[in-house]
Amino acid sequence: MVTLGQYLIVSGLLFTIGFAGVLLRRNIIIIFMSLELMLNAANLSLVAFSRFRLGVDGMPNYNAQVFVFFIITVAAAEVAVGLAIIVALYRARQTTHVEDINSLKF
Amino acid sequence: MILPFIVFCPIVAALAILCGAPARRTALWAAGFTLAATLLVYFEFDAGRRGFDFVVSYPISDAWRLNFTLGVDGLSLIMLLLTAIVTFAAIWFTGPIATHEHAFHACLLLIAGGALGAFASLDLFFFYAFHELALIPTFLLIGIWGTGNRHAAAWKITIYLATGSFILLLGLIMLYRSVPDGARSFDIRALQKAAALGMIPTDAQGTIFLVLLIGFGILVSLFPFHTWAPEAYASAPAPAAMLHAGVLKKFGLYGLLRVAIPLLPQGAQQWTTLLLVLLLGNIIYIGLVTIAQKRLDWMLGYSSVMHMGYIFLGIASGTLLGMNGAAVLIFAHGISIALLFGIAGEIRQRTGTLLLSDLGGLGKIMPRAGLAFGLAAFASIGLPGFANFAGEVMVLFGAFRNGAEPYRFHIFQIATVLALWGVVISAVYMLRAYRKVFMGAMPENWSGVTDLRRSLHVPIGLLVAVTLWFGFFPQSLVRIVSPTFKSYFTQKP
Amino acid sequence: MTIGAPILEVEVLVIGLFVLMVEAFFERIDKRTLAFAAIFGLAAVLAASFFLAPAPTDVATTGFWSFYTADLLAIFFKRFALVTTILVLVMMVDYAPVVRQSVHGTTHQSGLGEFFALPIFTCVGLMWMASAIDFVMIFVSLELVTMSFYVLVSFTRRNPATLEAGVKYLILSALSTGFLVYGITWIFGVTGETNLARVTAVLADPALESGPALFGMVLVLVALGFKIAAVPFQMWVPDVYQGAPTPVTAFLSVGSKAAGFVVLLRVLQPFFMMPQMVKALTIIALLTLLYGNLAALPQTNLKRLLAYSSIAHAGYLLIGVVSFAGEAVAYYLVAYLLMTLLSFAVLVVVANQTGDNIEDFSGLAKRSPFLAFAMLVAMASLAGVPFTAGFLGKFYIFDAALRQHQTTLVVVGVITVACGFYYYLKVVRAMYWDGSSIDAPVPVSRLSRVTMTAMMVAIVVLGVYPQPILNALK
Amino acid sequence: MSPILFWLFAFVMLVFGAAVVINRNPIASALSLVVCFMGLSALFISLDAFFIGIIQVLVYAGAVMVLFLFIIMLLDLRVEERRKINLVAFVGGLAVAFALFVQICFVVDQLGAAKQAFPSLRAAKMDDVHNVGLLLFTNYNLPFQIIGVLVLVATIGVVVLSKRELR
Repeated sequence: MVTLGQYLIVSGLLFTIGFAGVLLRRNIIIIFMSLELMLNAANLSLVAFSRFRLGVDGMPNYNAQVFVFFIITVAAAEVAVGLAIIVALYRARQTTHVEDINSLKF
Repeated sequence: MILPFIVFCPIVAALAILCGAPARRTALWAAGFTLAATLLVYFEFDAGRRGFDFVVSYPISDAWRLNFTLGVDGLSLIMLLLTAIVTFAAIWFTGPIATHEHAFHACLLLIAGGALGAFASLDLFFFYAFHELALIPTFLLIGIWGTGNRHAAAWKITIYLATGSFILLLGLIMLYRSVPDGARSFDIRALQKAAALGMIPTDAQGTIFLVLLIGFGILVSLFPFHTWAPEAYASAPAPAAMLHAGVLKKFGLYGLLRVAIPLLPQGAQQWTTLLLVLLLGNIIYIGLVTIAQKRLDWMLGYSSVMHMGYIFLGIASGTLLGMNGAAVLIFAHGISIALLFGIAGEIRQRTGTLLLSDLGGLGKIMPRAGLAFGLAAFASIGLPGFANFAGEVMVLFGAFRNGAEPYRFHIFQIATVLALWGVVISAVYMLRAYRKVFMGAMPENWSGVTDLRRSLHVPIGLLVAVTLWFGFFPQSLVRIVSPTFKSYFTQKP
Repeated sequence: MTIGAPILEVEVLVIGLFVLMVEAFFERIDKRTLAFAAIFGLAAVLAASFFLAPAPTDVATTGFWSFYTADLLAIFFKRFALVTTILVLVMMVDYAPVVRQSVHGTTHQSGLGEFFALPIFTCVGLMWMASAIDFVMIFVSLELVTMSFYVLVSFTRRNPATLEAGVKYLILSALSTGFLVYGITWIFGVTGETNLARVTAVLADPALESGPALFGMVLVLVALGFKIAAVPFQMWVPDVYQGAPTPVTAFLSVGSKAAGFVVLLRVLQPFFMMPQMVKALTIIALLTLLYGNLAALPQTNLKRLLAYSSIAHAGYLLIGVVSFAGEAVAYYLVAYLLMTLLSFAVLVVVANQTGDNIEDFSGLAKRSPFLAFAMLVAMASLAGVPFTAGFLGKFYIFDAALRQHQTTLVVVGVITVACGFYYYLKVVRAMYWDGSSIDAPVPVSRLSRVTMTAMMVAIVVLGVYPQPILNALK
Repeated sequence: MSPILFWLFAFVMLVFGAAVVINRNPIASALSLVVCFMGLSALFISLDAFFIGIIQVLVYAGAVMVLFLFIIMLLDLRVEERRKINLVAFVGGLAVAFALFVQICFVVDQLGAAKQAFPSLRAAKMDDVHNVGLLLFTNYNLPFQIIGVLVLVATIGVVVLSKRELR
């Protein structure tokens, strides 16, 4: 049988992949996708907790699923605003590269 | 209500000046009123009295038991008197200022107000806060109107004093915290009561005293922390140097006498040896450095650092005589150094230099300046007849007497003997400076130099009269301060 | 007459919607009247906050009051958010010409309406955040605030520096959101609860393995570290502060930071019995103090200087947090609000004429004695000169730290205060010592003049008489 | 759900998740992200969270991905030219990420409940749309309203940021 731990490890791995993407990639769009991976990794953990740690009524803990719903909504809104900013940046600077946006220095 | 008037008169005047009141006139009137009010307190004060008089108190924060409390005893009274006199003289000495005249007078008055507030406060919080009030005005005074390497000097004094103040703040909070909860207060009287009941544990006293000693030490230019002083005084405009060297610097000494010594007697004993070594550094090492100075303003700056050593010796002596001497010397030194800086400022204004090798022969064309400078220099050396002499004698006797044994020299006796040499050293540099400036051949191009303007007779006369008066009648000071110090000794269990 | 605390947010929300509607349907009006209307409305809400009906004190198990509390801390920070927003709106009116230059649209005032409306929505978010006692509520209100800051930071999008700031803020905030969510997930996974009170109750059980919950808490702390600009999560701060429109920078440095600290105070409560937590926070506080103050020393741009100074102040605030002194933190935040917003207000006005480098302030004492004096007060307070609120704040913080025997923190704190004197006085030096090639006086609008005077008075009064703030928390 | 299916979907999700990060072509990354989210939604369904699984497909594959692809096309982003990688930063980043993963493994190991196999549900009939919806509109009403304000702010933001400029 599959255990809670296995779900958590898989989700942790996804979170790590996303985090590594943020750290290592220099393309802002891909960084943004990696951030989505991190959020979804958290969602997977939440749903796993909701299924494995049943509520008092013996059914999944739906509080966690509501939280997942909120996270998905926020993530979608974040993507919309984020892409708008990235488009504005591209219009002004013709780049989506992190290394190109360093006119502000220490 | 007279104490709040004394404290806030200069501060309100400073605000008025910033808002557009005529600068010099307002400042002078404010200083005059302050002086008059202080003299009133001085004559009203009942010298036999123990504890504080003229107390007024306004609650600030219940949670902290914080009150804005003003009051005077003998010790704070002579500090107030010193401040009022020197402020009056410094503002009178201020000539026409080329730029931002309003701001200049406002800064001077703020420094004076800060000093008066610190000396009159019975609450540690305001005692500290008022002193800090002077920090930014000092920075501006030196930075805007200073001479020479003013920018570096302004930075140095500000950073040094800020650091010292915050170390001091730590010490004060630690002191506040060391008292058990029920008796905890910022009120000096309450703290004294707690200390008399032995509520401040001995092991805590050592640490707190050290923190306070370093904090106050930086403010008074105790030996290894002194480097800000000469540079700042050399660069500051004369009235600022008069106020700072004459009055504000004494805050640290006042703090030691008011807070550290009476509240932490065991802590003080633990660090006496360290203090003795450091103060000998002030007297001997700085004294020798002073002799080597090539500029008059630097020499005066160093001399003021050096004389702090004597006052520290009086404080460290732990005897009534020594502490009385320290108090008298604080007063006397404030007066004499203010006069010296004032005259030096006038000379710089006329000749454009204070390099000793360039100066000479000014005694012929500036006889009044020469006379005033000579008197101040004699006072500073400690010639009999001046208040400084009385102070130094009392300090030295007091220190010598501490722990005296018939057959061998105790550390205090050794220190006293070494400190005596300081008198010789100060005689050397003061007389040498006088000779170089006022005697000998005068450079030709200075034939147009004029003597001090006649109106300056007032502040100079005031300063000289005060130092002579208390030189001949030192007991009028001792009578006032000694009840305070006596209470320190009777409190000990 | 009294009203319920949740009404306050609704009122502010209505003001925001009103501004938005008017902006959309009335094109001809002067958009600045919208800002005045908003300021007036928020002031009314602020006044209303003093007539609150008492809220239920015990935490409900479900429903509205299990997410929302109206305790003293919450009310206090609601007022805090309102005051901040009002002051930021005043600044935004002064800043309007710059917005016009960089957002070209069909009419000459296009974009201004949104510029005034967004801070109001941010304010709602901040107010909800102050009341949040459930991780879900914390998450959504925090995201509301973050979302509006995304837009505000990149608002003047013609300016490449602003866009860069926007992108940096976007990526790092989104990253911190990721950590926040994952952290909450773990805390939920261990305790099965999101309500803070119930999390505390579950965690108090010694049989529970606390390791995973602690891991979750560390992740939440990382996320909050981004919000309050604590080292090592501060790397976005200087660039974003310098690039963002100045009023937004001010809002970010006060509003966002204060909200972060409220949440921090609330969230830490279940975890404070764990010594690891205190140790970790102590180290973060030390690093923040040192980095903020040392990196501020060589700065030549005032906005950037204030960015580092805001990191430094986060360090002092963290000392308060580590010393369990919520009251001291609240007082310090008020002082921080006044002095930071005052310096930004002066900065906005002066930067309109010259620029935002420190050398642009040269000779300000001649060009505008009023502005120079206001800046002097702000800088003195930031540095910690007595008789200003900034000093009393530091005093409280150091006192709290000494009470908890946090000697290292106090020693480092004192050393860094001396650094602070150096870089704040650099600004004073420019204004008063240095001459300037420009002699033209700086125009100050009457509204700004009144606001700045009020802030100066508040700084001095609170520096001498802190009782009003302390009473508000008792 | 059988372990084989779990591992299959987990594998798909992780491999394509990694592909998002590794691909140098943004379009390929975006498409990998879609597949990754498909695998994720299958995992959701394996956890009996049908509603969330469907929302996941609808919102991410349906809306977010389209937005990403649209923007990538709009900006005409090509395969990025190979840039010089800062080796120290690269290795450092990798190490930090790895450390995070090791930490997560430790924490999972510490969690007693992690060894727990699937608990059986009391009722066989799953009505999770109903349950989630009910919670959303009753208990979670306040956060739900706040999300509404958040979406409003996001809408304003997108309009403000991408309004056409007059040149």
